[in-house]
Order: sequence, then structure tokens, then C-alpha cells
Amino acid sequence: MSSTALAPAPAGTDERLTGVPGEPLAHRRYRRMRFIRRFEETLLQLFEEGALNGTTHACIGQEADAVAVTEHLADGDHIFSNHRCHGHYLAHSGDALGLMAEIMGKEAGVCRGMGGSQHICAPGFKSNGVQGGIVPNAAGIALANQLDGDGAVSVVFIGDGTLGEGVVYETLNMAALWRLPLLVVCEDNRWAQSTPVAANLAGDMAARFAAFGVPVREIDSTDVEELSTVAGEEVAAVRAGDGPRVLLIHTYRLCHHSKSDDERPQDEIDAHWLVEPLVVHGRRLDGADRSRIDDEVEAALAEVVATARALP
Amino acid sequence: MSSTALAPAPAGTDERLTGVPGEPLAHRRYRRMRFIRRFEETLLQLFEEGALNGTTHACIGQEADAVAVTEHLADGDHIFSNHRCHGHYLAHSGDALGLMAEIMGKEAGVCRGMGGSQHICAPGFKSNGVQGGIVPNAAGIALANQLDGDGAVSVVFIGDGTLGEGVVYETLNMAALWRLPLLVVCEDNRWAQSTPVAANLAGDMAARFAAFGVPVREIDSTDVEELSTVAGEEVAAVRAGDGPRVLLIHTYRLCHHSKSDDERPQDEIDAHWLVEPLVVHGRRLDGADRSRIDDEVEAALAEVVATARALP
Amino acid sequence: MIFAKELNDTLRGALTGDRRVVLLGEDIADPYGGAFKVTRGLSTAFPQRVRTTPISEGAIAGISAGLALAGYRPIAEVMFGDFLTLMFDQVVNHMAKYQAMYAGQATCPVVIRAATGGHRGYGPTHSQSLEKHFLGVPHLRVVAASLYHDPRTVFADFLGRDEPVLYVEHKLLYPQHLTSPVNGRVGDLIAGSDASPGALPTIRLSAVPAEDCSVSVLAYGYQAHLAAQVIERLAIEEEIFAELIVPAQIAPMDWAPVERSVAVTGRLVTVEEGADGWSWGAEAASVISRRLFGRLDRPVDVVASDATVIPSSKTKEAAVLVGSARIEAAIRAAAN
Amino acid sequence: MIFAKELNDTLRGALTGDRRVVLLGEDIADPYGGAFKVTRGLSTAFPQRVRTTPISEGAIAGISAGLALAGYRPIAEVMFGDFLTLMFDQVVNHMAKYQAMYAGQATCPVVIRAATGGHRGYGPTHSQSLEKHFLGVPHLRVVAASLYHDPRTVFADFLGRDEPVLYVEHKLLYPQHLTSPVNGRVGDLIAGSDASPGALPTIRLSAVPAEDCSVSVLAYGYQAHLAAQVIERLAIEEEIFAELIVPAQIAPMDWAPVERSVAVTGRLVTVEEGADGWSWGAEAASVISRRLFGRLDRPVDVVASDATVIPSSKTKEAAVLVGSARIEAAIRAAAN
Ligand SMILES: Cc1ncc(C[n+]2csc(CCOP(=O)(O)OP(=O)(O)O)c2C)c(N)n1
Ligand SMILES: Cc1ncc(C[n+]2csc(CCOP(=O)(O)OP(=O)(O)O)c2C)c(N)n1
Ligand SMILES: [Mg+2]
Ligand SMILES: [Mg+2]
Repeated sequence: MSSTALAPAPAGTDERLTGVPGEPLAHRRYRRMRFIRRFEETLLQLFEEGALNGTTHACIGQEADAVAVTEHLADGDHIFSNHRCHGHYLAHSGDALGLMAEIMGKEAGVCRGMGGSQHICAPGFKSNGVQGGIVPNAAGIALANQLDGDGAVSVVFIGDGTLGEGVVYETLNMAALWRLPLLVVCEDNRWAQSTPVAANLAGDMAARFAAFGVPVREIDSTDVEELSTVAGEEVAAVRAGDGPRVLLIHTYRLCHHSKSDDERPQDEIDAHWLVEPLVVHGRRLDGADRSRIDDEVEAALAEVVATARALP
Repeated sequence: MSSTALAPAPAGTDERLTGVPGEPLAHRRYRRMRFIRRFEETLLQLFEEGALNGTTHACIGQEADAVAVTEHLADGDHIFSNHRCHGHYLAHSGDALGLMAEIMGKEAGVCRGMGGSQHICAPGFKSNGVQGGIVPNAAGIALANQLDGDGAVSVVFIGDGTLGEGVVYETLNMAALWRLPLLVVCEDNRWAQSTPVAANLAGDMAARFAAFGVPVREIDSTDVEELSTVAGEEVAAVRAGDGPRVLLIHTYRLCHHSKSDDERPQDEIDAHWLVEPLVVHGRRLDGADRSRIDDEVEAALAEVVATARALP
Repeated sequence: MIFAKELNDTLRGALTGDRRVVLLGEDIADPYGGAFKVTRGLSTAFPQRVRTTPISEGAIAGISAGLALAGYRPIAEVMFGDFLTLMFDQVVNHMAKYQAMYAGQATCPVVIRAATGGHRGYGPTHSQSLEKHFLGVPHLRVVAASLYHDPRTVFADFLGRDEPVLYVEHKLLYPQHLTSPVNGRVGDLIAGSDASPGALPTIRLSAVPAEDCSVSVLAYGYQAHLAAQVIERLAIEEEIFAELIVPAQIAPMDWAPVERSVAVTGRLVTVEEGADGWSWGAEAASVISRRLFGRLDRPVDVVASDATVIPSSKTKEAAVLVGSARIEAAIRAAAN
Repeated sequence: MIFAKELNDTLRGALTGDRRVVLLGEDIADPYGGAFKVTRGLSTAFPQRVRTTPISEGAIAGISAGLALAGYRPIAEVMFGDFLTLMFDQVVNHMAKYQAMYAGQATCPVVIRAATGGHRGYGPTHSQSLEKHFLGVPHLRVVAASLYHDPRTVFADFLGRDEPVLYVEHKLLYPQHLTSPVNGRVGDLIAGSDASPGALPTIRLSAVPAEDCSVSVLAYGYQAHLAAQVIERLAIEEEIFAELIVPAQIAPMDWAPVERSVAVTGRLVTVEEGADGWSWGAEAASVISRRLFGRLDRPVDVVASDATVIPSSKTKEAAVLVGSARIEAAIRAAAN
């Protein structure tokens, strides 16, 4: 574990969501994933109630990626995320109220309601809803880190479908040529909106990165512990100045793409519910701890929703 | 050799440039390469004299690629070329007068003076001066071929530097997914304008194509015979309907990038003059044949220039 | 039928009637049938010619251009018009150039369909009306979907001609009903149709005969629909009579119907959802101020959205984008 | 010094004075120093901060945006302005959006330098003035190089503010000498300078005092240089007196100096090399026709190039692009 793994959550966040001081790491990880899961489910429910407008992309099933990667980031590092950014943001900042208020379009939202679900900005974090373009943006931040010589890393999250965008390859090339401290986390959740990987992607996913001189670490897992180990090694390697790297995580999205659009085979979805991150990691906790944490998260989130709703 | 290799040149072209009936294939190839070489040198001279305006990119040193690939193309096939398109066009059509008149801005030019040196159109041939964008255009033509089911192939010529453009990868992916009859001929002449491959390209050139599921045939040669054999196999494979392929030719540009810009090491250039296509293949002809062909090309080209100059 | 279904039917007709028609776009295949369901059922009926693509806007446009050069009639869908930016090079430097640059030896009749516009809280990168940046690209036609133009007529025009076209479909039109003029009327409004020969019709709508109108309003797409509602209300409630002019093709423009209307009213308000500044209406103001110099009662008023990012928040978004209130205020001011 | 060298010197000064300045672009490194030699010597002096790039316009823009978000001051060179098309997404959906979309929590002050314009026979894809498509992008400034604006002042402004900027440099300016006003004159012309507080100056040039001019001419870049020559000639040979207004920033525009000039002359001709239709001058015509409604002697005349592909052939190119002859004809017509 890197020393940052247990860094305290930013001030103003709720320990019931981000981690209670002194609790075992396994508890903390479960809590954070549970937090993200319930945040997303709550959002979807609020949408159904008509309490929210616009659209949203939940990361249900992918919570472990966010928690595992952000554990290894430190002050000065930067995350660039995409349309499916809530988990990344919450794992990074713990700021449930800021994000909820943002999605509700409130003035107290992280971007005062300007950005909404997919255009978030906070210290060390940004997201944008245009596929691909964030990758060179993250590389630019990595170039700034390199020029500053401060050992900071720039992390960008993309999906499998985003491998369709040419600018991703332009950037891999330049990042490799210039040995930029950039970590690309590719969350291959097997689908891009309605399109399965096989219809979107020819050749070999990992080979694509390697061909541009960017080493790839590939892992097929929803286990936050496994993922954290690998992510820690990748972040450390990037931080050491050896140039860009890719962490390619094969995972699965359990919810629909945005609000109600899902035409995937039900049995495929069902099978993945059996190995989703909370199930896999939850086994490591005893039942009482799990329910206690679940309850704490629930209570904290209920307060967040109530507070956010009451905001002007 | 495919049966098209000795297809007669289009009507209206000069046999002294494109091939005299009955002459051995080795003579014909020498003649065609000599034609392209002298056409380019003549152009550069005309520029120096101030007889031409605009700019031009000569393909001196790369003539064998054009001659080798076009030998295997038939009616219905299509070539898309780039800024350095004269050799491809002349090998394809033999139309020295049309191209010369075009570059001179005359009404009798292939595009009536609209396109100039890098924007050429004639049956089965097109070029455009924006790096990269011609690759999807050629893939679209390949898709048309596929839908027509006529066994025609679409060939696109790009340079090593153009591997910087993202749309190239977007297209490789789609061409591979859809198994389009597309042959990408990548002429790696080691430089892109003033930039050596090493400063432009990370990772491995051939691996880039393979990673997108596109088989690559790699050859480091300026020998038109060797190139023709390989090109013939690649065109045949594409024509057979097995999807896109890449012919990656490592070669060298002997002239400056456009008109007078060359800052490359002189010894590097000198070394390549020793193995340029005319030298390599010329050895196969006896001296008398060579001089005869040289003289015929010279005379024919002189007529072309005189005719073109006199055009309105 | 709602407009999305009319469009679907139009595309089905085009695929059926013309084997050169090919549809490309992200997530357009069944069962999904496109983000706005416009292509639903089509990939099942025409699996070879309706192809879902990777997320590669540049190559979608570029492959479409190649198909068109080879004699096909590609129709490419852009999931959100905001991503037309990624096609800009192919539009400007490839498809719009080929015919003239090759001295007429090739044509490149690509149709790009883009779902545009805001008012849905989709935020800064999924709500824009970026078509103004494509106006004045030489040899590119820009056409806007409207409830007054049957898409069958519009697509027949596209397929019958050789130029590339950008066709913008405001998202809020999809669930609306097509209301092409019938017997000289659209609902309670009098409807006229002007067309220069060979051009798509320009629809004129007014509550009273055109001669009795005191303001001309030029609008397209969803904003035309809003303007028609405002005009109807103002006629009934306030006896303010305006004539609405709705072109299908917004660039290049056939100015004649606009000029004829403004020659009568002396007042022109243009309405568009795109951001203010170098917008569609600016050219209208430039042209009409010139053509009717000295004959206008007041300056042309260009109504466009605030020149800023479109917020996600519903209230903030409404404050930035043109909507009925701004249209009404502009018409009232013009009628004074 | 010729303009290319003045620019080179400006960039060197920026790199020296501000460690946040980073230059990116294709073939900009020594010994080549850029296609137009503007960056010659700079990569030798600042190897870490002057980086030649692969041929990847999208990523060049995108990496620049990231640098800017991180507090740097990237200056990206586009070898030919024609390829700005490939940066369009990064400009519109990334750099111009970030500050407002993030509610001011970030800024993205990228400077994009692009070599634009024709008259050199480079043909359809290497001769365009595509800046009109970037006008009216919310939160993007577009600034044009001119011989009357010292690039040092212009870049000081860029580096002192937080917005992204597109800076267009017409190729034909590179070999010309900078002629910033000195003691109220540029050569034989009287020169004035107007600037709203904090804005880049707008230069006014005329052969006689502004009060005695009968036509206002609004132009930028190389066309402003041509217009100045025409105005000087017309003054001497024909006693036609026009006032030339040359802004540095062409979008958003400070219209005040234009309005002031036209309030005197009652006549405005705008001149630009870009293609006609939804061009820079259209917005000028729209705004000035509104602001000076009823006070113009004639309609605003928008002079722009033919809305077609720019031919390679020298004679054909000259027939398509605006040049001195068209400028002269327009000023004569306006003065009548
Ligand atoms: C440039 C661009 N094109 C299209 C879209 C529409 N879109 C949003 S998400 C998405 C699918 C993305 O798939 P993937 O990258 O696999 O991420 P996932 O949604 O699976 O997390 C698409 C096509 C977009 N946002 N940006
Ligand atoms: C999109 C685009 N960017 C930049 C250029 C300018 N340019 C013309 S040729 C060239 C170098 C191309 O190198 P390569 O692909 O290796 O081809 P070569 O010139 O070596 O044949 C460049 C940068 C261009 N034409 N198009
Ligand atoms: Mg995915
Ligand atoms: Mg090369």
C-alpha cells in the first residue's frame, strides 16, 4: 500500500461515507464502494421520481476501479474523468453533497449547476462529456507535472468505447515520445452505450496501447484489493518517471447506459451481479460490520439528499 | 505477376514514358521509374526558374513504390494519394501532360488548375493535401466496393508522419471490423517534413497496424522487383476479400520536403543515393538499353513541357 | 406520427427506394435503434446498409465521404450535434471541397444528420446548436428539420442533388407531431409556401393575411415551432400580427421570401437557438439591411442565445437559451 | 525587421520572461524552425519548453488545453490555418468551455497561432482563411496579426489574460515590415489608436483627418495592409478619402471605434479574405446597421472572397480571393 492509501478524506466530507478513523482498510474500502453504489442508486431513483432533469451515467458495478485507483493518488495529482465520473469523483473527494447539489442544478453544486452530472471540477479533479478529448487534456496536465518536476501524476479514466476516438492514439504517441507521467485507466465494461466491444473494436485492446510504446497492465477483476495492488504499482511506476502507462481493467456495468436504455442480455447482466465489487469484497467483512456500514452510509446519504433538496 | 501488370497504359499517354509494346518487364519498370524521376526533377527546375508557383512535393527516391503497387491494380480499383502524389499518379495513368498542365495552372490540367500539385483527380485516382483524412475516404470507397461486390480494391498511400493523425486509427479499426477491401501503403521515408521518425513515432510502426487487427507486410527495399512481388501478394489478398491490409515500405526521400527545405544530414542522403530505385533496378539493364530509355524519356518529357508551356 | 417516426419512415423509404443509400452512426443498430430511436428497425431490414459504428466521428464522416465519392448516398448520424466539431475537417476540407477542387469530376453528396439543441438539461457538451459554424462553408448546404417540412420532401431533395448537406434535427422536435401545411393552413395559422425553382420550400405562417402583418419573424427548427406558438398567442391576445418565415435550407439562403415579407412589414426579427455573435441571423440582418436599405422601419433584431456555455441546471439553462419569452419580447418590441 | 522575425522575437521574449510559456507545433524545432521560420532558434534556447510534435493537430490542441488548465501558457502553432479544422473540437468543446463550465474554478488560456491565407498558389487546402468559423465561439477570442500591431503588445495581452485565443497570421505578412504607428503616422497616413480599457488597440489610418473622410473601411490582417495601400492611392490619385479601421481582436469585437468612424462617414465597407457568407463582415453589417440605423448613407458593403474552393492556378486564385482591385472597387462605389 502506498502511504496515501489511508490519507484522510478532505475536510467537510462525512466520515460515514469516506472512512471512519481507525477502521480497517477492508472496512474503509467496503464503505467507499457502498457509498458510491448507493449514491448512484439514489440518483437513479431521484430521476425516476422526476426530481432531477438532464441525464446521468451511473457506474454501478465499477465502484472498485474508482476506489482502487484513487487510493494511490496524493495532493498535486490530477484526475480527468469522463461521462461516467461520479464514482471517480466521490472516491477522490468524498464530496457527496457537492455532487448531489450539482446534479440537482443547485448553486451549491461543485460547479454551481453549470456542469451537471458529467462536467465536474474540484481541486485535483475534472471531467468532460466529450469522448476522447479528455485524454490529451490529461496528457497536458502530465506535461505540466513533468515541467514542474514535482513527481505528480495525471490519471485519465476512459471506457472501452472511447478507444474509437483517434485523439486517444495521437495522445498515446505523444505521451510515450515525451515520457509523460500519465496513467490511462481504461475501464473496459464490455459495452459502449448499446454496442458490445466486438462490434466496436478490432484487433487486441491491450496491444493497441503497447503498439504506441505505452506499457499496459491488464486485469480482469472486480476485487478492490487485487485492483488496488495493481493500481498502486502502476501509479508508482508512472510517478517514478518512466513515462505513461495503461491500466486496463476488464469489468462490467450493471446498470443501463444512462437512464433507461439497456438492451443487453439479461443473463449476462445477472451473471455479473454475482461477482460485483460489493459481493466480492463484502465477503471479507462479517455480516454485522457490513450492515453497520450499510446503515451508516444510508443515514449519511439520506442527510445529503435532504440537505441538497433543501438548497436554493 | 498479376495479369494486370502489363496492362497497356491509358490511351493518349506516351509509350516512351509508360512502356513500349513488347519490351521486357524490366525495361518497362525502369522506364516508368525514370519517367517519374525526371518528371519530378523537371518540376523542381521549373520552380527554380520561376515558371511555376505554389509548392510541390517530389517523390525522388520513392518511385519504385508507385510503380510496384500500381502494376497490380485493375480498372475499377481506386487509388487515394497524399501531398506526395505525382509518382502515384504518373504510374497509374501515365498522364504527364495532364499533371504538368495542372501544376502550371493551365485549363488543360487534370483538374483545370483548381487542384494543382496535391489535389488531383482522374479516373481511378484522387489525392488531397490534408494528412490523414484521405484514409477514411479510401475506406469509404472500399466499403462501396464491398457493397458492390465487384472485387475492386481501394489503395491509399500515406507517409510515416501521417501516422500521427488519429483518424488513421479510427479508420483502421472500422476497416478491420468491416473487413473492407482496403490496402494502406505506408511509405516510411524516415522523415516527415523536418522531423525524423524517432521524434514523431513512439512504439513500433508495424505493431500499430497489427494492433487494430490489420495484417502488415513490412519491407525495407527500393527494389521495384521485390516490391512488386510483395505488393502483388498484398493486393491479391485484399482483393480476395480477407479485409484490409497494410504494406509498410521503408524507403527514403532523396529530395527536400517541398521546394527547398532540407536540413537532413548530408551523409545520410548521400548513402541513400547509392541504393535508390534507378540504381538498384538499373543494374539489371545493360548500359545501352538504359541510355536509350533515358533518351526516350527525356525526349518525351521535353515535348510534354513544351506542349504544356504553350497551353493557354 | 411524431417527428422521430416520420424521420424513421423517411429513412426507411430512402433505403427501400435507392440502393445507394447507406446509414452510418453510433449505436444506430437494433434493438437500440439510435440514441433518439430515429433508425429503429432499419438495421434489421437492411443489415448491410445500416451500420452501427465505433465512436469515431471523424472516420464516420470520412468513410461517408468516400462512399459518396464512389456513387453511394451515405447518411451519417451524429448522436449529439455537439460532436460535429469532430467532423469539421472532413466536412470543410474533404466533402465540401471535392467537387469544385476536382473541377467537377467527382461529387460528394453526404448527408450528415445531427441531433442538436438544448432545453433538456443535458449540459454544456450535449445541448449546443453549433450549426452556425457550418454556415458559409463553400459548397455545403445546411438544412434544418422543422415541423412544417415533411422530411420525405427534404430527403428526396438531398438524394436528388449532388452536394453534401448538414441536416440539423433539434432534439425537442422528435416527440412533436409533423404539421406540414394542409389546405393553406397549419392549425389556426394561414400557411403559404414559397420556393425558388429547385429549392426546398420556405413556409410562411401568420394569423392574418401577410399584407396585414406588421412584423416578419425568420426562424428555423424548434425555434420556429416556438415562434409560431408565440405568434398565434400574440394575434389572439394582443392583436399583434406577425408573419413567420421558416426556411428548410438555412445556408445558402434563398432570401427572396424573406425580402418579400419584410418589404411589407418593414420589420424583421430573426430567431435562433445558437449562441449570439456571427450567428445565422447576422447574415440575415446584413443581407436584408442591404436589400431593403431605407425601407426598414427599424433595425433587424437578431435574437440568439447568450454567448456562453449552456448550463445543466434547468433554471440556468432557461436563462441562457432563447425560448418563448425572448421571442415574444422581441416581437412585441418590433411591433411597437 | 520582417514580421516573421518580430514574431520570433516576441516569442523569445515570452519564453524568457515567463517560465509558464510552452511552444508546441509541427516541425517547429531547430534547425528547421517551423514552416515559416517563426520559431527558429527557440528550441535551441529552450529545449524543454519548445517542442516539435507529431502531425496530430487534435492532440496538440488538447495537450495545450491541459497545460493551460495546469497553469501554463501554451502557444500552439498550426502549420497551415486550414488544419484548424482538426482542432475544432478541442477549441469549442474543451478550451473555450472549461472556465465557464467549471464555474470559474479553472482557466484555459491557450494561444493557437495559425498561418492563414492565400495568394501564394498553395491550392484549396493550404490557402484558406477559416477564422470566420471560429468567430462567435463563446469565450474564445480571435485576434489577427497585422502590420500595425506590435506582436509584443499583442502577446503581452494574451499572457496577461485568461481566455483562449486564436491568433491568425496571414502568410503574406511574414515577409513584410511591421509598421506600427509612430508619432501619429504610418508612412504617409495619419494614424490613430482607439482602445477601450483593457482591450487591444484598434488602429485608424487615413490620408486626411478622419472628419474629412467619406468612407470607413474595416479590415484586418493582410487585407488591412492591402486596404491601406488602396486608400493611400485613392487619396493621392482621386481625392477619395477613406478611413481604415484595423482591429487586432476580431471577435468579440469592440464596435465603438467602428461606430465612431461610420457616424462621421455614413458609409462602411468591410474587407476580409475569408469566403463570403456568414463572414466577419456580416456581423459588422448587422451591428452597424442597427447601431447607426437611419444614419447610414448607403448599406454596409461586405467584401469577402468568392464562396468556393481556392484554386491553385495563380490566375484562378486571384479571381476568387479578395485583392486590391476588389477593395478599390468597393471603396470607389461607396464614395460615390
Ligand atoms: C465524442 C463523443 N461521441 C459520442 C458520445 C456519446 N456517448 C456518450 S457515452 C458513450 C459510450 C461510451 O462508451 P465507453 O467509452 O465504453 O464508456 P462507458 O459508457 O461504457 O463507461 C457515447 C457513445 C460522446 N459523449 N462523445
Ligand atoms: C493535417 C495536416 N497537417 C499538416 C500538414 C503539413 N504537412 C504536409 S506534408 C507533411 C509531412 C508529411 O510527412 P509524411 O506523412 O511522412 O509524408 P512525406 O512527406 O514524408 O512523404 C506535413 C506536416 C498537412 N498537409 N496536413
Ligand atoms: Mg464501455
Ligand atoms: Mg515521411
